[in-house]
Amino acid sequence: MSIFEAISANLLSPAVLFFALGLIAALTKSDLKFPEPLYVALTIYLLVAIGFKGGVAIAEAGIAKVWLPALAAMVLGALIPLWTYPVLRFGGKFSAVDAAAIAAHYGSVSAVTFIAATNYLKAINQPYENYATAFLAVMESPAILVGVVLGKLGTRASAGPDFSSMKTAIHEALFGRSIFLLVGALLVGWLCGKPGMEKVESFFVTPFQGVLALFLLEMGMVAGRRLGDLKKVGPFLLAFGIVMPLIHGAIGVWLGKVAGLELGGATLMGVLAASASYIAAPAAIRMSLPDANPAFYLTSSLAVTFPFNIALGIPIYYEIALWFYH
Amino acid sequence: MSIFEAISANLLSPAVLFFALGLIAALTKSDLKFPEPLYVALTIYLLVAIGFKGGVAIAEAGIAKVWLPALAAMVLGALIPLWTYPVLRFGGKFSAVDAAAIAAHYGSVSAVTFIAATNYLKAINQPYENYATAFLAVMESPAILVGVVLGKLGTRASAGPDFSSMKTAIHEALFGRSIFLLVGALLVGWLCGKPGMEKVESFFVTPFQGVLALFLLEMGMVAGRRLGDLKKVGPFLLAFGIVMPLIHGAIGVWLGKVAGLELGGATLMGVLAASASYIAAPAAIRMSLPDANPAFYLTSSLAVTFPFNIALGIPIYYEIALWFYH
Amino acid sequence: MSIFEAISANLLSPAVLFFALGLIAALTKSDLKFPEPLYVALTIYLLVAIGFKGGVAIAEAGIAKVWLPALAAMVLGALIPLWTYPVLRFGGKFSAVDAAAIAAHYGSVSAVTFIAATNYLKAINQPYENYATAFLAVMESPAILVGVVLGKLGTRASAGPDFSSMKTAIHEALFGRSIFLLVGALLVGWLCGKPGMEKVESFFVTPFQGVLALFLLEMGMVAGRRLGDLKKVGPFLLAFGIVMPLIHGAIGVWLGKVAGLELGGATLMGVLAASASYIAAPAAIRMSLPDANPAFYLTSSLAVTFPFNIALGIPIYYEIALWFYH
Amino acid sequence: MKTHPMKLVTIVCEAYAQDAVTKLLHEVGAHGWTLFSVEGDGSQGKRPADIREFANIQIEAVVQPEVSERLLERLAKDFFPRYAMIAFESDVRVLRREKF
Amino acid sequence: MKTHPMKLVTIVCEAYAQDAVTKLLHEVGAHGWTLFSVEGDGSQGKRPADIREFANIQIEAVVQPEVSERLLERLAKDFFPRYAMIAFESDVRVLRREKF
Amino acid sequence: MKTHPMKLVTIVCEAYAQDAVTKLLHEVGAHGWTLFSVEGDGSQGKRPADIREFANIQIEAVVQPEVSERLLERLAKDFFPRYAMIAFESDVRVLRREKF
Ligand SMILES: Nc1ncnc2c1ncn2[C@@H]1O[C@H](COP(=O)(O)O)[C@@H](O)[C@H]1O
Ligand SMILES: Nc1ncnc2c1ncn2[C@@H]1O[C@H](COP(=O)(O)O)[C@@H](O)[C@H]1O
Ligand SMILES: Nc1ncnc2c1ncn2[C@@H]1O[C@H](COP(=O)(O)O)[C@@H](O)[C@H]1O
Ligand code: NA
Ligand code: NA
Ligand code: NA
Repeated sequence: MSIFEAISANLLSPAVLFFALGLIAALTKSDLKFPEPLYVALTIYLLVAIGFKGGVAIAEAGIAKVWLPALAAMVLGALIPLWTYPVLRFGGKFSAVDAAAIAAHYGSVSAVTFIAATNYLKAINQPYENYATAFLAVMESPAILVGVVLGKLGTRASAGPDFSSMKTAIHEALFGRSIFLLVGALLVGWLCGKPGMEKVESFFVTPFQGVLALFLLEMGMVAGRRLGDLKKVGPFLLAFGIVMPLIHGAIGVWLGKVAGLELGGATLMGVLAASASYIAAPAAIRMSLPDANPAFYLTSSLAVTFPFNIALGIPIYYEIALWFYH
Repeated sequence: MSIFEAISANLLSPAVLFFALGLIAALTKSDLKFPEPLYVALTIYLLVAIGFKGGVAIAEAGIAKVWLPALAAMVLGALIPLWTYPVLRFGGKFSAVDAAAIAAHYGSVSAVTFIAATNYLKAINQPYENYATAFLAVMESPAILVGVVLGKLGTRASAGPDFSSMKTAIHEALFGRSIFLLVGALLVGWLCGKPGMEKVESFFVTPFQGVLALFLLEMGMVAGRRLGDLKKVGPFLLAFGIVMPLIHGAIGVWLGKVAGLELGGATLMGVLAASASYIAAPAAIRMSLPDANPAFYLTSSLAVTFPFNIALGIPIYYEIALWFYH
Repeated sequence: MSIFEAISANLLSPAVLFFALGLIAALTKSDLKFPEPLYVALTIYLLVAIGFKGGVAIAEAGIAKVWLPALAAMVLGALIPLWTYPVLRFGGKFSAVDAAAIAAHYGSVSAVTFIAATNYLKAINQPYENYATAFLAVMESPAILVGVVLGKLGTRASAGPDFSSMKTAIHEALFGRSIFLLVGALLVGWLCGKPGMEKVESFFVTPFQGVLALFLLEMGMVAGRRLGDLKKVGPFLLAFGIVMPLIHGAIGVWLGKVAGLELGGATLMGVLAASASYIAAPAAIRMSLPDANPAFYLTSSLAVTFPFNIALGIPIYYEIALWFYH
Repeated sequence: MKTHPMKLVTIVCEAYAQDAVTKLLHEVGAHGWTLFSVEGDGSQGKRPADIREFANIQIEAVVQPEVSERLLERLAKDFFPRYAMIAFESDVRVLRREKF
Repeated sequence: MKTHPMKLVTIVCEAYAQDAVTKLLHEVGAHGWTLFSVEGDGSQGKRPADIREFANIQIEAVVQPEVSERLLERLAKDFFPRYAMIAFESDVRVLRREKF
Repeated sequence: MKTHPMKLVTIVCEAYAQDAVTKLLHEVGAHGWTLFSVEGDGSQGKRPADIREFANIQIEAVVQPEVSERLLERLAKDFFPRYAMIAFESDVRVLRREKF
């Protein structure tokens, strides 16, 4: 399957088409709006479902298989900010705190992008390690912590008032709602394994793809409402939001292979490395680095990188994986 | 099956019984209340599901089969206000703007009534053209636009302030949330066809009837809370809200037959013609004809015509269709 | 199966593990929060689903089988406050109105505890009478009414302003949202029976256990947020909240057997007797006995008895039933 | 343009007091009210509105001075002792006196 | 610390008037607004916010006195006759005059 | 009936500032607060509350005059430079002085 077939296969999936529909809704100023509680409910469902499924998969596969690639994913997440920071600071001329904030977002991950990728693999009948969710779970926090430290170092400690303490950052990075749900559901799934899965499968697994499609309709609107901010972020960040994911995607795939994953798992590792957080990181950063400008990190991760990955990135990372594995 | 059997079969379906339960909740002043976000979520689900399903059906049947009856439906929707307007204006002594507003509602359609009708047909094992959703999609807007024009002509242009412009009306009629969701999901379904359906079927199709039952419980409460306004609308509008649907239902069935539909499809065309909008039209009318009194158009469509169609109308239109086809 | 196996089997079910996860979320002050509309939506779903299922079961089994144990359940619910009141009044030194309020809660029932119990029985493949939901439905109100009367007698009538009338109590006890939904859905299910069930099964039955797991995650947070109030209620109420359920559980099981139920049904009758209301009773009591202190009745039923029953009580009552039946 | 002085009475209380409070507003002669679902913290502890039992509402009513007087009196007598609640009064100006 | 007197204009109206009202706020020179989803009761009956058709919003804007003047005039002329709505003005003090 | 003058401080800010603001309220000596989930528009752009990142809250606290003073000072110093936010003060009258 050529890269073009791969991409068009992705573009014609319900998930991506609903995402596009959401973009159109925002651009045509339709009064269609998902109430925030619905957005939260869908997020909770997706995170719990993917976490639980991953936990069961770990119970099935055994931790022995999982720990090495999981560790690799974690380290990669922690390292990414270390090179993105200077790129932003000196290449993009961003202030220390803004560079650190953006770096944290690109080191962390987007659960929805990951989920969309698993859907894509399912659609093209490409098997993958179900326990890959574990990588998602461990990759979310490290980059946030590294980013906050970079930001604090970059700004005179005195600058920040007591409420934006490192403690806040650590608490958010470990107990923030998305991380907590994901890790928690993963542990629950791990503990109850297959028998537990049989009980809840018809709620957490069967309707999953449909729920994702509905959620991406909303995400399309959310991203679409921010397209206007693109001019605020400037050409550098636009380029950064597309080029960096491609680089990180390749690194992720390569690392996945080195860590002994199959084609599917390596693709997902690439997707994780390439994705930028827009739930966990913004919350943690806003609370612990309030001097960073959200217009930069939110717009780039939400209005540039997220749509790019959903539409084009995922099949591209898969092609990269194919190239690595054949 | 006699008309009485048909009606009682309908009255004993979960959907209608839950609707009745909702009415009782409102009349007994139970503190049961669906939070608005839940109402919105259920609406979104139903519109997306029915739209998507219809789109897939079009992809299956081919546009060649669909375009003629769809066009007929569209024209019928646009024409209905032209005769309901004088009836209301001179028969009911309504002001020009009120007559126009009510006419718009009865020319437009109620998606939930349509959905309840498809459920009814399924329950009595009466096959129908799945692409009938296309008629629902194209019938929603035309009448609204015609109604707004009638209203504007009826009132001195100067009367309305700049915010209630024709532009507002057109935008609402084309991008209002219910129309946008329905048409959008229809296009998405059309584009991905059967393979797409397989992915999301267990969310958008399997639980559909149950969700409808829950939604009708809420609609019963919503309608029940407005029964008190019936005295405001007067006997003429009460009669209008029941007689007009019967006439339009017959016309719709006949037109469906002429347009080459089978028994099931013609029944649905009749239901669409008979139904009155209570989502798309009220929003568009309130914004573009703010001088029209909502107590008239909302009460008649929501508290008279909607319950009548759900409980009695649907089986009656089916009987009319049987009569036309045998 | 020993009591310890029974308990650990329960503790490792997804439902209970998610409940524990919710407790942890509250204790670690995670910013995870279910929006109230989601909580309401889940409650509505669970009550309608369990009610509808029970109604269909009654239609299947025939009222002849159901009325006697249902009557027994009703009487038991009405009697429980009569002995819990003096225990609280003289043993616990509570004011008349507080004693009456708490008594009402322990005479009434917790639908979620009942649902969790049915799940537990399903998990250990213990059959039970599906129409047991009827007992849940009839046990909710009587104790509330008895409790309110006790409270009014205990306090000088003049003390309460007109807004806290007996009328309010009766209306709340009969039309309060949880009772109304449960009884209403039960009647709907009863009326449409098996054919109706086939239509909505894939929404109200298939995903049920998964929804319960998600709901218990929320309930864990809700209970966890109140653990801090435990010091307010004092050691007596703590003990009361655990010992009373055990006594009531045993009585309930015994009564179930006397009333001719099988092992499963008797267990559920025990669970109902042991459970304390935290939806219907608090609403009715707060409105009709505003002088009663919610810190007492809410904390004990929500933060003591509910978690105890979910984690340990259910398997214990089952063991008691085994003991009675063998 | 000509405005008329009125009193805005703001009541924050637990959700279960809603019917009692709106009934009272009607009794003392308020012609309308606006209700907000809110969260809060006060002497009786946090009310995070996670479940209805711990939900708060804020009710605002624009009323004639004498109505405000009666309203506050009744609140102090019947409600303050029983409910988690605060109430306060402030001065506002409206356009259509007859409406209030 | 130095505060500056401003006017707080509060508008309660049906949800469908939102675009028209915010458009008006912009025209008369308000630099921002805050919107609440509310329920209400008034001369045109209860608005329980069960469906959007019966939902209310409250919009608050802190503005310069002359802006408040213009705003109330326009509301009285174009909006009061058409919508279920009330509006009132009160005095507030802000820190950053330039912001409003 | 006897009322006592108090200050009502109203703060509108992005949702992520909630913990910091309530912490501050506690520090400066407020005895309670009420929180609203709101949408808004201002110099930093629309906040449609579609996702938490773009959600607003309004926090109201009835406080003693000197508390209001301290509160506004701290807001101006630590919060205004960092958050999308406004704050203003107005005069209200309460019944139970001791409560605030
Ligand atoms: N000083 C205050 N300022 C604003 N709101 C308050 C204040 N004190 C209490 N409240 C509100 O009133 C509710 C009940 O107050 P309390 O009875 O003190 O717990 C609280 O949950 C808050 O929403
Ligand atoms: N006296 C009042 N005090 C507070 N809010 C009011 C008052 N009168 C009306 N409202 C609000 O304004 C809305 C429209 O008022 P009306 O046009 O009188 O129905 C009502 O639904 C209430 O939310
Ligand atoms: N003039 C105003 N009147 C009322 N609310 C305002 C005003 N200006 C700003 N706000 C609110 O404060 C939030 C932050 O304001 P800003 O920092 O100007 O974007 C906005 O989203 C609005 O909710
Ligand atoms: Na990443
Ligand atoms: Na029609
Ligand atoms: Na009980």
